[in-house]
Amino acid sequence: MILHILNRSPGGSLVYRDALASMGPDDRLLLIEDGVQGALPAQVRHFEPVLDRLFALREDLVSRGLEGRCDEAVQVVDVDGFVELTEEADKTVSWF
Amino acid sequence: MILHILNRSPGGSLVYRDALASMGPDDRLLLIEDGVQGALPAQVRHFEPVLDRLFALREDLVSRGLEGRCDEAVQVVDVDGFVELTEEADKTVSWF
Amino acid sequence: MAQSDPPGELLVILRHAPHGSSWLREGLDAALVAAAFGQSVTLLFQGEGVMALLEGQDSGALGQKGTSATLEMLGMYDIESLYVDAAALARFGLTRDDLLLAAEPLEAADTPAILAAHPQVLVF
Amino acid sequence: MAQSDPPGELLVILRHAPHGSSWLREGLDAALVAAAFGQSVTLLFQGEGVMALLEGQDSGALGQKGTSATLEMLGMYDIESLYVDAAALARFGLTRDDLLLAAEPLEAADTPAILAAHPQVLVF
Amino acid sequence: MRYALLVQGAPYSQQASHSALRFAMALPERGHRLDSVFFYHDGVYNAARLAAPPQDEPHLPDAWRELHERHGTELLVCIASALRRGLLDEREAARHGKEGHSVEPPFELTGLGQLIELGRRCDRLVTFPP
Amino acid sequence: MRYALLVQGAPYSQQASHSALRFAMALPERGHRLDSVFFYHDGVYNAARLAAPPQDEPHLPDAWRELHERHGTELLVCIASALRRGLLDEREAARHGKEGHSVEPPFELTGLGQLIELGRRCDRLVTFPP
Repeated sequence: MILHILNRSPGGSLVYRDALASMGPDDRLLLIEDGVQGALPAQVRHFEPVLDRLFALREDLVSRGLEGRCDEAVQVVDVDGFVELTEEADKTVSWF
Repeated sequence: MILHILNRSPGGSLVYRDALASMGPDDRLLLIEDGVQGALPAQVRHFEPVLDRLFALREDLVSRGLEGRCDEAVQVVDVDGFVELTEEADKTVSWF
Repeated sequence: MAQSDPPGELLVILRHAPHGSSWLREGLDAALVAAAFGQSVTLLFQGEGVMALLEGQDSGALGQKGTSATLEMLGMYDIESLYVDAAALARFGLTRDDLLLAAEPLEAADTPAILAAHPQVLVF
Repeated sequence: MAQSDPPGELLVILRHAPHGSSWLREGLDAALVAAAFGQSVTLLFQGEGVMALLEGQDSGALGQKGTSATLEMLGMYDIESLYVDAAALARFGLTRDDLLLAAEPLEAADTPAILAAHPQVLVF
Repeated sequence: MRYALLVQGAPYSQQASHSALRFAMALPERGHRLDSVFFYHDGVYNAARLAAPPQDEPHLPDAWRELHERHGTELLVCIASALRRGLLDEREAARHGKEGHSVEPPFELTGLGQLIELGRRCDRLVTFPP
Repeated sequence: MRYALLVQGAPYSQQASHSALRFAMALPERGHRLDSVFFYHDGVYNAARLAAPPQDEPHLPDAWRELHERHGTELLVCIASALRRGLLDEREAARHGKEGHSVEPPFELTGLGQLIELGRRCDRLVTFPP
């Protein structure tokens, strides 16, 4: 299982498409930095194929005023949860 | 008349959409750097609304092997032509 | 309201979200300095830049200052002509009630006129 | 051909076009160094990165070196497992005849397996 | 006409500096004067005096210096952008109690107000973003 | 587990350095060891010894230094990326005939081979791009 990390918003960059296309059936996707914009209900549809494996970093949501606006499908993790995701994965791949 | 300058590829970034939405009926668009990818026949449709006012910088096409692959609707200018476009415009706006 | 004001001398288009990069802060700095130099400044929050206007922002995890405090100072600099990209708001599922400042929603069709009206346009 | 080779130790995904930034060169440098250290390396040209493979590139206007000379040296470093994102090629209207190197077109459906097979993946 | 350029890309990372230099070189040939180049955001890294690029690559800080020497173009570096990124001239180094400096003339550390002033004073301000 | 980080964003321009630091700080609490941080592309600017950010902003080069002092984490800076960007330690400054230097220990200029070695040696390599 691979942890994919995405720091770009689907509202500005198309990299999310290639990230999704590169994900295997058990892989997980963590949204960080500007990527957490993708956790908004109006944006989360871009991540439809991996909604059950979609995470977002709490600190980045909080600093942007997005924590309470997150789609409920998104699993919010703090930085310890980020570390834990890297433990559980065989490797990580960062998309930008 | 405004000269808009775009240095991003429509194959990776969505900024071209806002650039187009910001263009008036006489404004011109110059593709430079990675933006010249948009001059390929398969990409140029992204610039449909401004095809008659679409320019691309020759030097950036040449270094990328794109000069001979440009769509014929695109007006290719060298760096002197770039300067000339800035002379003719009231101002320039650079999108990235 | 912004629409009835005479067009300003400088339009600053803010296209980046807070915290992810320094673009938003640097764009705002340019706007504030221009205003301090006596120019009349218009701001347009476009694309991801609309995130700058979201209510409830905070500092970063390492204590990085955000930009919302700066936004609240705009009035003190007489920067009162604020537009927000209506299409981007819709794309992010946001409404005016989500915003910390009253900015006038700008339809795509009205955007070219705003750019044309300002002698100087800077994009950040 | 790449498909029959055993999977390499390192997969380098190249997502940036030549000349616009240094990403492509820096990604290739990482691949070459890994190969020089004895690792078996696979390259995947993805998205705008497929532009790296285009025939007929040149140096920049100020004499900036491109990357096509480096690409031609890949064989000397035993980097022979080359994939190119088939969807990106199609999006740019390119075919294998436009490419300066024989890279195997990779369908989206086959991409996850390539990532899974390599213990290490770097994206540039 | 009087031109000014705003450069916002780091040298050796993005093409912005190269594009700006090429444009700058073409201006005199069309009868224009390049008043100033203003470096902002990562563009301030163009002023790094210790840059040691490989011999077969363009030396960007030197190319800017040459532009200054040949045409009197001012090379203005946003001081706020520069300080946090470790670009200090001798005066700022002294003021911040640092030994050594990383920026030297003809690059000048200056306030953002200069950029606004350029926009006012020059006929054209062309931005080269990263 | 043994971790290594690859940092590729410029400090004060992109969030990458901040994100990497936060992640680094969380590792010991979960029982991991952060072996090394490798700075590549614009990430090398994290090593700028003269950085003078405003007092109310995080001082990133200092934060990295602290990480080194507290946990022995190596701070490895890609030498090829660094030289062209004006980041030279005393040795490289001497070798290139430059007066003054812009990088000092605990940051070490080193080859890209170290990154490959880290990928091999560590259990996890996490990249923080700009």
